[in-house]
Amino acid sequence: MQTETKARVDRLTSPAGHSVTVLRFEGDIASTSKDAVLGTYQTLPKETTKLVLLDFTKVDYINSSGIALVIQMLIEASNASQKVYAFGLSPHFTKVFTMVGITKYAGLFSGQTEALAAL
Amino acid sequence: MQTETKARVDRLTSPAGHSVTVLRFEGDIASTSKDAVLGTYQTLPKETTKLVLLDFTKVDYINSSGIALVIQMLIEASNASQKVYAFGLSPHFTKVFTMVGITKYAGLFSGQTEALAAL
Amino acid sequence: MTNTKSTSVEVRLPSRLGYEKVAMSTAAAVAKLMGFREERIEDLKTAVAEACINAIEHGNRLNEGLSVGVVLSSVDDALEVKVIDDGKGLKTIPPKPDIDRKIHGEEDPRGMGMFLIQALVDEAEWVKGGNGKSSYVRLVIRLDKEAE
Amino acid sequence: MTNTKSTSVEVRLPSRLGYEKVAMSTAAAVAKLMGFREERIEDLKTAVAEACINAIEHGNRLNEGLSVGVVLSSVDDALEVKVIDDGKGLKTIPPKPDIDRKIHGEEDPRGMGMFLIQALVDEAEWVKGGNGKSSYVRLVIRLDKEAE
Ligand SMILES: Nc1ncnc2c1ncn2[C@@H]1O[C@H](COP(=O)(O)OP(=O)(O)O)[C@@H](O)[C@H]1O
Ligand SMILES: Nc1ncnc2c1ncn2[C@@H]1O[C@H](COP(=O)(O)OP(=O)(O)O)[C@@H](O)[C@H]1O
Repeated sequence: MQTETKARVDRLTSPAGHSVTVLRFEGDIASTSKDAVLGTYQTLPKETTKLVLLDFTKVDYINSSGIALVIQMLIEASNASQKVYAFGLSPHFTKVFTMVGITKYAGLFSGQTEALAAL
Repeated sequence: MQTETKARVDRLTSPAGHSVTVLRFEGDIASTSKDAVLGTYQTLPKETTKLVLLDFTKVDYINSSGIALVIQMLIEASNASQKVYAFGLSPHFTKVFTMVGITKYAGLFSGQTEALAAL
Repeated sequence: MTNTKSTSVEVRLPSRLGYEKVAMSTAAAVAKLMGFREERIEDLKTAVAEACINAIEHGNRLNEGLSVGVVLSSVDDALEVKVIDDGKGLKTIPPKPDIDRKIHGEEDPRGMGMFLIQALVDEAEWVKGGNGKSSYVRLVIRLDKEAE
Repeated sequence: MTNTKSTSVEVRLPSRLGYEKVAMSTAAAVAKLMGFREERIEDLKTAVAEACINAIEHGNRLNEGLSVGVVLSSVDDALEVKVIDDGKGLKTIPPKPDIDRKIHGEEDPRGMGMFLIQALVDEAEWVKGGNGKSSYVRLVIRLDKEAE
């Protein structure tokens, strides 16, 4: 009965020439999003994925169980020496991510252009 | 405790050269909107106001008591030989206005440009 | 907080105009969880608002000591909404509003709430309370109604 | 439907994850009627969602036969929200989550709900039910709080 979370993977190249893997989420990020968040992340080939960018533009609702899934992804990414960034969070969820400290391990950008320019 | 309704009056000239009085509403159109709807309408000088255009762009909530106020305005306008038009209604409220028959006495346009072009 | 049917949500509102917007939001959230399309959610919101306004104004006569109950139950592919007040209920179903008669001053400009409710939902039924109290209107809106 | 404090709204939800969104919408609508700014309404929504999720998961242990009660009362310039479940309540207030410990696997990646609630509202208090039931968390959010 809960909204399903959708996830899509895009491969882009930053202006600096680096390959960036964008995970675009749509729907809720909640306890039901395990497949969409961790499952999708785990399909990425570890050897060629060094920069991961999370797109939250189409996400309206994130709860603490959803944030825990993002943290689990950050743990796996840290173990694989990948860097994770994010964009598209509302001002409210930017505040929430900052409060729980996620921003220490996943840099936030206002939009995709700003993110790519910095990567 | 209910949201106050704001109303603003603009005088525009249509491409055909007619003077059009635009009543722009903001907030709810409900039983509390009597001053905003009828009060504002009644400040318009009858001699020089022949075409009235209602702007609902910034209105999210209209209930049947609010519609009754619009009908009261249409009665007064009809008695003063004024013509009333409206724009900026969402698809839902366009349907509601059509259901109650208001569209027979107040032509609806999608936007201000379309309305002015036709007046 | 026990013994509530697990697929029903209940709201209790004060009899104060404006609070119908709280019921609209609650109903919209339940309908969204059930997968209703945006357009049908708008229909539901207006129907619930009009039912609550009538319960506040006519049923409870704006007596803030009384509250309005809204029970939202999802049954299969339908959402049933009961809006309950402490009044005696409807005497008669009013006639369909006639815009020409209204414009010509032959009919009250008001009197469109019940018409809108009936026009916007799939079923609407007004039930008088047994003891001259707890009257309610029962609305049903169905998922994926073909004809629209 | 009598004897309810006229400025309070009550909601009753099934103990099913996802229904916290219904409470969020109801709380947001009440806060909007009271004149809260959009930013504070977002804070309230997250706090209410986390409180309901805990009531559903920990208090009522996902037993759909039990429901979660949410009572929203406006008192002067403040909105008080009680989220009530049928559990025994909190044993202890958990420590503040530590992101470094989480990333290094020294702490469960979960355990952020109560921290967020406390961080987002002006007051948060967990009260154990007298008879090992009807435990609740009580949140207060104030209009026009200066420091933000
Ligand atoms: N809950 C109710 N309890 C008692 N009477 C009601 C109720 N709802 C509607 N009515 C009666 O039906 C009439 C028509 O209602 P409605 O179509 O909503 O228009 P309005 O509320 O503008 O009069 C009301 O004037 C009232 O007499
Ligand atoms: N309503 C409640 N009833 C009983 N225990 C609760 C309740 N709310 C929270 N708790 C306890 O507090 C702990 C921390 O809650 P929280 O910070 O929301 O994180 P999480 O729910 O992810 O564990 C829970 O794991 C649970 O043991």
